[in-house]
Amino acid sequence: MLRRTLFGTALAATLAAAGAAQAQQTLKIGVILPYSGQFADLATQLDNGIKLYVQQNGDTVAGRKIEIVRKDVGGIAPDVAKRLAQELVVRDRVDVLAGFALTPNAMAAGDVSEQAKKFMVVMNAATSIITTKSPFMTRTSLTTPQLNDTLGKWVAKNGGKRAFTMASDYGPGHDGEQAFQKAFREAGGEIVGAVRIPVENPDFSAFVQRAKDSGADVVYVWVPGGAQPAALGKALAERGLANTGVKIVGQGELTSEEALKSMGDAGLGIITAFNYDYTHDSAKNRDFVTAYRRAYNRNPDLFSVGGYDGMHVIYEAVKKAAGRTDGQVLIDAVKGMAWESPRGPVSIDAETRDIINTVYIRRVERRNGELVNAEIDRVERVKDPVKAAMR
Amino acid sequence: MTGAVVRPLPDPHAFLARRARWSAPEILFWLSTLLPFWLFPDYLSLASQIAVWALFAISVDLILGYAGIVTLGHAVFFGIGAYTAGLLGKHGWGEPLSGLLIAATAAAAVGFLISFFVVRARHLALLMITIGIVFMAREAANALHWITGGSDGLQGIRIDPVLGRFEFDLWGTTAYGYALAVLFVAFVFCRRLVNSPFGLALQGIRENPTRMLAIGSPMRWRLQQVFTFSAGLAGLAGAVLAQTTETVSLESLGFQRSADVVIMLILGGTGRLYGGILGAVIFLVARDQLSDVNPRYWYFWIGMLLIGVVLFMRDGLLGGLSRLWDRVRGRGA
Amino acid sequence: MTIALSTDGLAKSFGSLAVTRQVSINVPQGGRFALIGPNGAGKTTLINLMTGLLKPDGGRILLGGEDITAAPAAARVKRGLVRTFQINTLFLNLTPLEAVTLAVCERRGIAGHAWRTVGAHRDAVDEAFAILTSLRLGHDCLRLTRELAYGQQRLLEIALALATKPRVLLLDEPAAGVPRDESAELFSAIAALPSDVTVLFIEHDMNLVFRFASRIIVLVAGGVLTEGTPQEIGADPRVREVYLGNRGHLPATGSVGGGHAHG
Amino acid sequence: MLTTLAGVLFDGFAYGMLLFLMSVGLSVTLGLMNFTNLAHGSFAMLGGYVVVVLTERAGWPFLATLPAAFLITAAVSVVFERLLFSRFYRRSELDQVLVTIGLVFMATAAAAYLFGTVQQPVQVPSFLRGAWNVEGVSIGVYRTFLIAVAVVIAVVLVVGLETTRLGQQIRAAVDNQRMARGLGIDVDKAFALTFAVGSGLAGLGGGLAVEWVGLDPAFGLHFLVYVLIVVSMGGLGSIGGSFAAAVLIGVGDMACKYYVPELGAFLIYALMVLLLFLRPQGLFGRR
Repeated sequence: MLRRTLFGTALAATLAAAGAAQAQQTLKIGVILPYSGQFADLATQLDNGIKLYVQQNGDTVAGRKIEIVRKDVGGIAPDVAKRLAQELVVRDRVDVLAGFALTPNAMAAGDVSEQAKKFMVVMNAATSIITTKSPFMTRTSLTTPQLNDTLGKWVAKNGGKRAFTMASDYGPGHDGEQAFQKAFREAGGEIVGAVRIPVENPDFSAFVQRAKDSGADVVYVWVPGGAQPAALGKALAERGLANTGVKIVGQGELTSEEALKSMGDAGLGIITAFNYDYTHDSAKNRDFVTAYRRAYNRNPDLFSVGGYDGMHVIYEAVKKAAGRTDGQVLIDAVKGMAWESPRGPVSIDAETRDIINTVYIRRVERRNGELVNAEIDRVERVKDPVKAAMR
Repeated sequence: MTGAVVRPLPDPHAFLARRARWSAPEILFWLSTLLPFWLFPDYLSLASQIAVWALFAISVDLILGYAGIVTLGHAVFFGIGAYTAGLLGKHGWGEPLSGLLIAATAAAAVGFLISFFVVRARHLALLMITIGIVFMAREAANALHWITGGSDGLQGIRIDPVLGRFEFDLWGTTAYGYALAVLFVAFVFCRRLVNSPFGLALQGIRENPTRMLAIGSPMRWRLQQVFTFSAGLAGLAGAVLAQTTETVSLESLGFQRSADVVIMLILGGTGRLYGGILGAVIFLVARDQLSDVNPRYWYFWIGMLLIGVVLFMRDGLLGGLSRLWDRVRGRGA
Repeated sequence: MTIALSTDGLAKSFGSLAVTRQVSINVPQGGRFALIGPNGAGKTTLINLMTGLLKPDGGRILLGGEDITAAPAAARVKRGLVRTFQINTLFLNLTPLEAVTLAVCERRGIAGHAWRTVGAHRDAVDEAFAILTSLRLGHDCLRLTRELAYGQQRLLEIALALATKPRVLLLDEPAAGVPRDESAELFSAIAALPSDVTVLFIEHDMNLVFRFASRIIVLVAGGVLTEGTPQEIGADPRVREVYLGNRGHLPATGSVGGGHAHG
Repeated sequence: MLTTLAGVLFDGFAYGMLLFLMSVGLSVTLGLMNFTNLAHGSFAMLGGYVVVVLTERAGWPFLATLPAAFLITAAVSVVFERLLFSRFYRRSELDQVLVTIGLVFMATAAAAYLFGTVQQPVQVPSFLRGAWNVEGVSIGVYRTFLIAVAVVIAVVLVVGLETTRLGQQIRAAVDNQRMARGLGIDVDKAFALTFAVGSGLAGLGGGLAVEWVGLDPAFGLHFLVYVLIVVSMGGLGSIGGSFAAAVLIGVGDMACKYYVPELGAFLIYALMVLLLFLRPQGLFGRR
């Protein structure tokens, strides 16, 4: 461990020297995202957020011209992610590592950030512990427990007594399920049943039937975005679960724009916790959505905001550091930073370097003929509960 | 056969010795693998992963190219090797070389068990059994997430410096040296194997199983032996990747990895050991370059390359090259 | 005289079609037996049954008095029951030297050795080369099998069989498709085998059959019609009728005439 | 308890029918023509995009887009068959696998380029939505519709192959190419037609699947594995076999999820490996 640290210091010194030679020239940002493969759409939206920010705020900050180097990691592939991060550092000599849609990739690249003392901005990956991998890392998206812990408390407080949970059987699903169950129990609720769903699951009828048979008054769902929310919605509609007065609750991806389109009226009444929706009512967000639509002909989502805010953090940190780019300076500049995001007021926790933001509780309603997530409640300044409990 | 000229009989020993001898291009090739240290010091991480994939491709070549067993499930053994090495590193056994051996042994042991299922089947059933096994392995690894870390990947792997001296660094210098050394040693073993009577028997099975029965060969046993050895090699490759990157994910035993390695092997050419190495170089360099040009649609060009090679070069790029070489030499003579 | 190979009531059907009916034959050690019969008589099926490529529905197969009915194909080869194929069954992308060396190695039980090179097993290579030379394949044994002339490939079939040191050799039309002058040569090579090797061969060329066989078994519609010396068979009117039809006459032993009964 | 079982059986059967529609074409081309076409799932994806584009952008009614999905996919597949695949009929299985996998890569990238990586929603007419409640068992309308389509297709295929002149020609061409040519049958045409019908069915299946399982560029690869499981378990070239295997997988999958969800997809793969180990030719295979 000692050797590792010594080595890291020597390395960082070399790189800093190399960086200094380049100072006043470009600010290189290496972005690692799954541009191809099954997570490609997520990467597209996130990258759009990055591009829009640069477009709106100019490509020069603190006298340095921004240059973005994009690398495709192709999916969940920490070995590739780590290699790309290494290459970005040693070959492309980037000043900042950014992007990171998926937890394993972010964790692997975290090693590089720590070793090379590089500022790293996680713009999506949502597992709590990621930010503990490197002291030079911050996050501008959210953590899964942040949303689900809040949701569990809220549901218990608002009349839910007996909950059935169903979650995708992999890391993020487990995180969400556990956070919800813990919070729900602590707030006085009872978990009457739980089921874990295979990750690649095209049909939900059997699980919805189980939930229905369990006699719960709340059904909590955690599924990844993509094809699954729509498929789930259809199963819910066919089983007529909503008609029986059971509340369906979950994390925001469940009722994303695309999911609502293909769910149709089956989605009505679903309650979700999330940190952003394009319908959020604020001047900042209206401008953001308008600009985003003009540029990319679709609505932004949480990934877009993660990328957009991630760039904001980089710009502001570099400004504050007056163009210096070594990891310690930039991470210090970020600690405690607060700003107005399209999602509302957000800040970076000075201790954990993780995001603090508002969690909105939304219900699917029909407005002007369209299904939208209408905000019905909000919890402000939510920190990641896992790291809060660690201390 | 007029009998007027008495042709001298050829010397079989000289012929076989020539076959087994290291040729000048081979020696040159292996010397050239050292060039990246000086020519492309910025690309050593990539080079180390190419060496890992090359080793993996060679393991597949032994069973596909030499013994004729088509598999789309070999990542199972790659993954077992990777997880074994990773788990050792995570739980305090950071010494890399012994970790490699343990990982390869574990993969070979599982390979031996699975060989009973594989050597009986042929055609579509064989393909589907190998695919089925790789999906089962992935499901199992996800279900055992308290051991494997599930979809978050195995975290907290710490590997000691190689031989107590060479630490794995950011530039990938140690990683490449290490991966290259393992590749070379494994290659020497494989090279001896394919030039041995056992290697001849494997080619016999590929060429004509009926004839192998007629000369009394215990074919299934031979196939099981080579499958086990190949599984061990794949495990070795997985272990090197886990050690040099200090990370393992579920995808290391996924279907995609199984398919990619076969594609590399086909691109390079089967049944020649070097085909796997060439294929790994082409695939990964092409991927690196294409995805830099366009991170989103590079798979299109990989697909096109694959179709082109299968369509026009039936024995891969190496086969095409060697035919070209023969023609040039034939004209010269 | 010891019996090298015998079958007892051997039977095999494919669906409703009985291709082998109660075949009982005895071949003494050192015998040179011919198996003849019209196309579709079940000659190749009989060889497939005896060598274990097919499983019989009934009956027994004995090799040197031991029951091998249930033994796997490779085990029968190990005990000295070896065959050649009517249709070339060779390793097209290996050289004859490699192919025969492989067969020698399998027999010697060293084909599982994976560390020393083939060339390092000098004895095996020498033995393989000697077999190839004895069948006049020595000059071409370093070319790929696929490049050999057809007649040479037929010889290689025999070379591969010899490399296993057979006690009983079953030859399925060894000269099929070989020009007449070469086929006699080929049979001379067979005739030159050690006298303790038992040979059972299928052949359509009656010249060759009558020249090289000590006894002839006639198979018709899956069953044994008759068995006897060449003279007896040549004089048997039933054989004449079912096998040769009324097209020709059976040649006297070793004389000209006859020819391919079927094209 | 019984109503639960009935519900699981119905949903499993419907899911099986979806798999049957997507895989029967591959069973036909693989079994009759001996061509291992891994791009079959990509043809299903094409059918899906036809349905989405025609309903969402051109405003066609959903039911009218289904024949279009069949025809357009069939037409596109014939182009590939004539230009590319026909060169591989005599090549090894591995070559076939690789060339079609190459095509899958290209199709995936092309779909991402043309339609974006986003999930494509499709709106089915209201009379196909919702569910009936029969004795406490929820019977999805769309699922019933799927079952009906699949059963009709199965009957048409069996009758078509057994009784029509074209069906006889195809079977003759497959059994003995040379003899079929001698009888004046255009073998190339018969193969092209078979391939078109097989792929067209995949397109139809893909079009019908969007409503249930969604559509994105990864669709082709995602369903390929399920399709291959159905085909290999059913036995090559056996329409009845594909039907039976699809029902088995559909019901088995659904029942596993309901009763033993912790085992996930593991059981399906284990079932397949075991079956193919014991019966490599599949349930109803001839070889």
